Amino acid sequence: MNMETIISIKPLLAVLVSLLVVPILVLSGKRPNVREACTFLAAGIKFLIVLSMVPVILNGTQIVYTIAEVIPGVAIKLRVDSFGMLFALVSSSLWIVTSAYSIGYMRKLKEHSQTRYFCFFALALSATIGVAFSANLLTLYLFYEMLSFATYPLVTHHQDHEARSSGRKYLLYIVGTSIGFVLPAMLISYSLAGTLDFSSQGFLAGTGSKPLIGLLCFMFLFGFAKAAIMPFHSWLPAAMVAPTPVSALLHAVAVVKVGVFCVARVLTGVFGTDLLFSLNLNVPIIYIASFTIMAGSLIALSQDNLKRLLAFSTIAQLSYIVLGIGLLSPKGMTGGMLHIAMHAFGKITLFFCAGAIFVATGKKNISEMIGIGRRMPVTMAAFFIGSLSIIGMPPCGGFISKWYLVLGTLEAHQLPILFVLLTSSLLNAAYFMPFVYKAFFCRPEDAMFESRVQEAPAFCVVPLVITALISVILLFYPQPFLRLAKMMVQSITGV
Amino acid sequence: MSEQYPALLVVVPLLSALVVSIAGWINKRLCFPIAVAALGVAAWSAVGLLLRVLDEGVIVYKLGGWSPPMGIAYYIDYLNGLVLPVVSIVALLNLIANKKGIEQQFPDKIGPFYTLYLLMVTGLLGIVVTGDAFNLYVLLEIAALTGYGLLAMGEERAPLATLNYLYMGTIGACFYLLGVGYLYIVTGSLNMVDIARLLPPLYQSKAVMAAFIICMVGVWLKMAFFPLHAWLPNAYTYANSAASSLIAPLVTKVMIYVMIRLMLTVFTPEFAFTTLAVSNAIVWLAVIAIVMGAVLALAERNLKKMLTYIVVAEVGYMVGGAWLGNRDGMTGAILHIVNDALMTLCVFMVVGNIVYKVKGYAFEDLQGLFRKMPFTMGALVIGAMSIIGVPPTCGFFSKWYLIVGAISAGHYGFMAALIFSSLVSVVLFFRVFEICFYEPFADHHGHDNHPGGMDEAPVSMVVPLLIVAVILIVVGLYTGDIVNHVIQFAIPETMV
Amino acid sequence: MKIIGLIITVVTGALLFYAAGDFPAWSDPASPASTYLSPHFIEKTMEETSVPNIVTAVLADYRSFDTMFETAVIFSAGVVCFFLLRISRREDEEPETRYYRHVLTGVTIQLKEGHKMPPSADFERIDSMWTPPDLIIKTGCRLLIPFVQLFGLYVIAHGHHSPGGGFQGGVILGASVILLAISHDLRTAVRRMSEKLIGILCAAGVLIYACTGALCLLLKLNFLDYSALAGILHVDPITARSHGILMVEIGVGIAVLATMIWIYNNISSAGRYRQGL
Amino acid sequence: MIWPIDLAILTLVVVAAIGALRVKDLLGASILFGSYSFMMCLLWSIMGAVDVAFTEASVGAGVSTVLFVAAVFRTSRRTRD
Amino acid sequence: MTDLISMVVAKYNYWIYITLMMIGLYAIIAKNNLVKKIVGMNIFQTAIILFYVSIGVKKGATIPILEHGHGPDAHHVVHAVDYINPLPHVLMLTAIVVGVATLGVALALAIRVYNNYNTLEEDEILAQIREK
Repeated sequence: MNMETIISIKPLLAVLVSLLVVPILVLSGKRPNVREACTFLAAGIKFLIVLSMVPVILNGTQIVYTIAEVIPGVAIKLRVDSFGMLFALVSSSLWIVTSAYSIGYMRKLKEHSQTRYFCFFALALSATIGVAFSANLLTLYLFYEMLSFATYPLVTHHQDHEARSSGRKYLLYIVGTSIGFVLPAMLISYSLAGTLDFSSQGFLAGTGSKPLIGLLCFMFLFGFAKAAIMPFHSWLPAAMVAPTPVSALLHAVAVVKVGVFCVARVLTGVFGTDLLFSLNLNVPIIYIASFTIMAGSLIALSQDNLKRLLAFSTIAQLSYIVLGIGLLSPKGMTGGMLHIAMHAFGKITLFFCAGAIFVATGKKNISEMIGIGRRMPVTMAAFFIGSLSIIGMPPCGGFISKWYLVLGTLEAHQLPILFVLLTSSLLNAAYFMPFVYKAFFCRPEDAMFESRVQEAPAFCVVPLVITALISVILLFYPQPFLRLAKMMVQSITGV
Repeated sequence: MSEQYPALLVVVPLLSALVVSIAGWINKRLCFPIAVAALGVAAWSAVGLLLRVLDEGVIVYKLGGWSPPMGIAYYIDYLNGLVLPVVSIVALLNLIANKKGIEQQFPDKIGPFYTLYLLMVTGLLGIVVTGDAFNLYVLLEIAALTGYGLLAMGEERAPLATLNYLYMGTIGACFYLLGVGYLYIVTGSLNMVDIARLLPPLYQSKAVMAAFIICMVGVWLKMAFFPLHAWLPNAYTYANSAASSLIAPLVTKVMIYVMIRLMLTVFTPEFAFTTLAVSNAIVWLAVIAIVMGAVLALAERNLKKMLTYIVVAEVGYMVGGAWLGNRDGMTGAILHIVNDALMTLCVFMVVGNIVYKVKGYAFEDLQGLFRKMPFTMGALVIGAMSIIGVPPTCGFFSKWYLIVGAISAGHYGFMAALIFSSLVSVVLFFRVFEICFYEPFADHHGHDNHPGGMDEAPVSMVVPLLIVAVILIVVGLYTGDIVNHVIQFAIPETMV
Repeated sequence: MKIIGLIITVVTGALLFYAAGDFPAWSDPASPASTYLSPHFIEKTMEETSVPNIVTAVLADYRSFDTMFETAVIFSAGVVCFFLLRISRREDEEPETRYYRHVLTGVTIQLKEGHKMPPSADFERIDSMWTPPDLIIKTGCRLLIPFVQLFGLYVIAHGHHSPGGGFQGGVILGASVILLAISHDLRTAVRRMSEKLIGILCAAGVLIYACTGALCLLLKLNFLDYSALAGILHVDPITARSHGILMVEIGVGIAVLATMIWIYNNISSAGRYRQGL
Repeated sequence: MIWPIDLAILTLVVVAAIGALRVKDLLGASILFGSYSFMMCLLWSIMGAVDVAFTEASVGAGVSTVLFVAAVFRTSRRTRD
Repeated sequence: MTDLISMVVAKYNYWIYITLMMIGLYAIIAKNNLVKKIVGMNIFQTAIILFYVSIGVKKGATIPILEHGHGPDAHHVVHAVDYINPLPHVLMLTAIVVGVATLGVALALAIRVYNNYNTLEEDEILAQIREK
C-alpha cells in the first residue's frame, strides 16, 4: 500500500515548542504567574499543532520531516502516521490538563524548585512527542533516552533519601536496559538491514538467522523497560515517590506509554507481523504479557498505598497493549493501540484523584481513606469513573479497547488469553471496587472526613473532572482514536 | 594568502609564543590578547585548509621550497584536514576559558605559561600537519616538553607524576624515533608518502615489521594505551586545570591520529591487518583497556581522576576501532578523535570551573553544585551524555560506528566492551550528578551567606564552556556530513 | 619492578636483535640509506646552496623546518625550567646585618640596618651566594673565557665550511658564561647577563629564525625558502640561500646560548638565584 | 676507520654506561655519564660524524654533565641503587 | 657458523646500540632513584643516536664536508660514494639537542620533587604520599 507523504515542518515544531519554552521558563522563574502562563501557552500551541495535522493523517497521508542525515541510510527524521498521531494526540492533550493540575498541586503543597519542575516537564513532553513522531529506530532511541534523562529530576524532585534511591533504581532499569539491550539490538539490526526506517512490513524480514531475530526481538521487548514488562517493572512502583502530577502524566501516560509505544512500533515496524508470525515469536510475547497482567493485578490487590496500587495496575494494563500487538490479529492490534488512549484517560483520572486526596487531606494509604467520599464527593466520583474505565466496563472508554482485545484473542484463537483478560478484569474490579465502596458507604474512621464537603483546589479538581468526562465520552465517540488505530492496523496487515 | 595557510597554521602560534615570551618580560597584559589572536589565526587557517581540501583534495606545501623527499613537506588531506580545526579550536576555546584561572594560579608567571601553551599547540598542530616522519618526532618532543612543564605546575604530587610521564613519554618518543630509523635504514627516505611508495616490496622484511611494532609501541606509550597507561591518571589529575583541559583532550587524540596516519599512510591497511596478523590481539587489548578504564574510574572518589580513567578507556575505543580492520571501525575511530577531543574538553573545562570556584574536585566538594553553578553543571550533563553515548550528542555517533564496525568484524567482545563502558559511564556520571543534586553545599567556614544562591564561575569561563557544549550537539547532528564528505575520503578505498 | 623491567628489556631486546638481522650490513655503500636520498644532498648541495658543509646545508636549508623546531625545543626547555623552578618571592631580601669584604685586603666590615655601602668595585658582599675566593681558578677562567667565546663565535661563523654551526657555537658561548658562574659565583654571571636579558634573548634567537622564514613568506615564496631573500640582499638566489643559512645559524646561536645559561641558572640555584654551585 | 679502536671504544662505552648506573653516588654517576658521553663523541668522530661528535662533546659531555652536577648539588648525592 | 660470525662482525655496531638501549630501558623501568632514571633515559637516547650515526657510515668515504668548496677547484665533480651520508647526522644533531632539553626539564622536575619530599628515592616518596 503506497502512502502519500508530504513534507512539512509541523512535526518538528510540535516537538520544539515545549523545548523552546524551557529558556523562557527559566528566565521567568521569579514570577510564577508568567511562568505558568507560558507553560499553558506552550501546551496549547503544541496541542493545536498536533490537532492541525489530524485531518491530513485521517486522509491517509503521512507527514515527513528530515532533521539531519547523521549516518548513511539513517537520518534523524520525523514522520507522522496514524499510530504516532494517536499517541501524540493523547499526550499533548493531557499535557494541558496536567499543567493545570500541576499548578494547583504544586502551589498548594508549596513545593520547592517549581521552575525546574516545569522545565523538565516541558522537556519530557518534547521527548514524548518526538517518540510519537519518530520515523526510524535511531530517532526513537534519541527521544527515548532524552525522556529517560529528562524525567530523572522529576522523579527525584523531593531530593530526599527515598527519592535518591528511587532515582537510582529508575536509572538502573531504564537507562541500563536501553543501553544494554536496545542499543546493541539497534546496531545489529542496522548491520543486518542497512536501514532503520520503520516500514509497515518491517525491515528485518529476510535478514538474519532465526535465533538472531528471536534474540533481537527479546532485546527490544525488554530493552524498552519503560513498558514495565516483568521482570523489568520494579522501577515503576519505586518512581511513585515523585510528585503526583509527575506520576500522573509520566508514569501513567507519557513514560510508560512511550515504552509500550516503542515496543509496538518495533514489533510492527522493525520485525513486521509476517516475520513475527513465521518465527512464532508472538507466542512468547503473548505469554510474557499475560504473566505480567496477572502478576501485576495480583500484586496490586495487596497494596495499601494508593499510588503504588495504581502503579501495579499500570504495569498490568501496559501489558494489555503489548498483548494486543502480540496477538497479531487486526482486532487485537486495534484494541492494543486503542488501549493506549483509553487507559491514558482513565489512569490519569485516577492519579489526579490520588493527588487531590493527598493535597486535601495528606493521606496516601487506602486504609486511611475510609469514608473519604463524604468529604470529597467529586473527586471520588471521578475516581469511580476512572476505575470503571480501567476495569473495562461501560460507560467508559476502557470498554471499547478491551472489547477489541477480546475479539482479537478469538480471532487469533488464543483462548487461554481470553481467560487471562477476563480474570484480570475481575481482579481489577477486586482492587478498585472495595475502595470505592468504602469511600462512599462506610463510616469514616477519621474525624476529618465527617466535616462538610471540602475538595482540593479548583486547579486540581477541574482537570480530573475533565479527564473523567472524556473517559466517558470516549465510549460514545471513540473517534478519532479508533479511526487512527484502524488505519494503522490496515496499513500493517492490509485488512 | 590561502596557499600559505599550512605555514601560517604552525608558524603563527610559534611566532606568537616567542612574542608572548618577550611580552611577558615587558608587559604581562599583552600576553593574553596576542595568544588569542594567534590561536584565532591558526583556527582560521585550519578551517580554511579544511575547506580547501574539500575543494581541491590533498594539499602539499613544500617548506623551504624543497620538494619532497629532499625537503620537508606538509600534506593536508582529509584525515588531518579534519583533525586540524579540532585541535586549534579546542586550544582557542580552552585558552579563553582559562584566562581567569591562569591569572589566579600563576600571577607572576603568566608570560611563560602562555608561551608554553602556544608552543604546545604549535607542536600538536605540527604533528598533525606534517608529512615527514622525522619532523613529526621533533614536534612530538615540543608538544611533550611543553606538556611536562604545563602539567608539573599543580598540586604537590604534580612534579612526581609529571616526571613519571616524562620517563614514559621519552621512551615512547624514542621508540618512535627508532622505528623511523628502521624505516630509514631499509628505504633511505623520511617522507611518509615516499616511504609508503618504497615499502611494499619490503613488507616481508623483519626490519619493517619491527619498525611498525616499535612505532606502534612508542605511540601507544604516548597515548596511554593499556597496559602502558600508568602515567596518565596522576599526571593529568594533579596538574593545574588550564593545562589538564588542554592536554587531556588533545594529546591522546593527536597520538591516535599519528597511529592512524602510520597505519593508513606510511604503512598500508593490508600490511597492518593482513601481513602482521596481530589486529585481533590488539582489539582484545583495547577491550581490556576499555573495561579496565571503566572499572578503575568506578573506584575513584574524585571527579578529575575519574575523568582521567575515562580518557584511558576512550583511548581503548579508538585503538580498538582502528584495529578492527574495517571501514566502519576506522570511521568510528577517526570520528571519535573529533568527538572525544570535544567532549573531554567539555568535562575538563567543567572541572576547571569547579576548581576555580570550589577549590577542589573530590566528590565531597561537589555537593549542591547544581544550584550553585547551574550552567557549568548543565555543560557537564551534556558532556556526560556524550561520553555515555546518548543521541544526539556526538559521542553517540562515533560509538555507533565503532559498534557497527565491531559487528561487521564479528568482534562481539569489543561491542560488549563498548556497551559495558557506556553503562559504567552512566553510573559514574549519575553518581556525580547525585552528589551535586542532593546534598546542600557545605560552607567550610561554617556560615552560609547565600543559602541556595547561585555562585557561577565568571562569564569568560562559562561562555566558552557553553559553546563547547553546543558544539557537542551540533557536531552530533552533522555527523552525516562529516562522514560523507571528509572521513570517507580519509580512508583508503582498499579498505572495506 | 626489577623483574618486570628485566622482562620488558629482554623482550624488546630480542625484537630488536631479531629485526637487525635484516639490516643491510654495516657501512655498506650500497645500502638504501646511502643510495637513495643522500647522493642528492652530497652532489647537489654545492650547486643549490653554495655551502660546502653538507650537514649545515641540510640542517639549515633542506631540513630547516626541523631545525627551527629543534631551536624551539631548546627554547621551551628553558621556559619550562624557569616556569617550574623560579621562585620570585623575596621574603628574606634584606637581612638586618650585612657583611662586606674589601677585595684587596680581605678586611671584612659589618653594616647594621639602615646603613648603605657606596657602590664600589673594591668591596664584595658576603652572603649565602658568596663563594670563598680561589685565585687560581678565578684568574684561569677569566683568561680562558674570552678565548672560549671567540671560539664559539668562530664556530658559528665558520659553520658553512667546517664542523660546527649555530648549536655548537651557541653551546660554547653559553658554556663560557656558565664557566664564569662556576668559577666566580652565580651573582657575577647574573650581573653580566641579567635574567630579563636572557629571557628576551632566548625568544629573540628563535624569533630571528622564524622571522627569516616569515620574511620569505612575505616575499611571496614558501616559508623558509631563502632564495626569496635574493631580492633584498642583492645577490643571486643560490648565494641568498647561503646567507639565509647564516642568518638562521646566528638565531640558533643566540637562542642556544641564552637557553643554556637560563637552564643552568635555574637548576644550579633551584630557582632562587641566591647561590650557584 | 680502524675497527679495533672502534671496538675498544664501544666496549668502553658500555662499561661507562653500566658504571654510571651501578655507582652508588649520584655525583659519581654524573661524572661517569660525562665520560660515557665523551666516549660516544669519540666513537662518532671515528665514524665520520664530525658535526654530531662536536655537538655531543659540547652538549652531552659539557653542558649535560654540568647540569647533572648542578642538580645533584641542589638535591642529594645519596642513592640506594 | 661463519655466517653467524660474519653477521656478528658485520653489524657489531648495531649489537652495541641494542645493548646500550636495553641498559637504558632497564634503568628507566627498574631503578629506584629519580636521577638514576634520568641517566638511564639519556643512555637510551644516546643509544638511538648511535644507531642513526651507524646508518650513515659508508666504507671508504670521508666526512661530509666538501673539499674545494670555494676557490679555484670549486667546480670539481662530487661523487656520492666519497662522502658519508649526511642526513643521519642532521637528524641526530636535532636529537642531541632534544635530549639535552629533555634532560634540563627532567632535572628541573627532579629538583621540584626533592623540594617536596626531601628525597629522590621513588619508594620513599611513595611511602610519604601514602602516609598523608
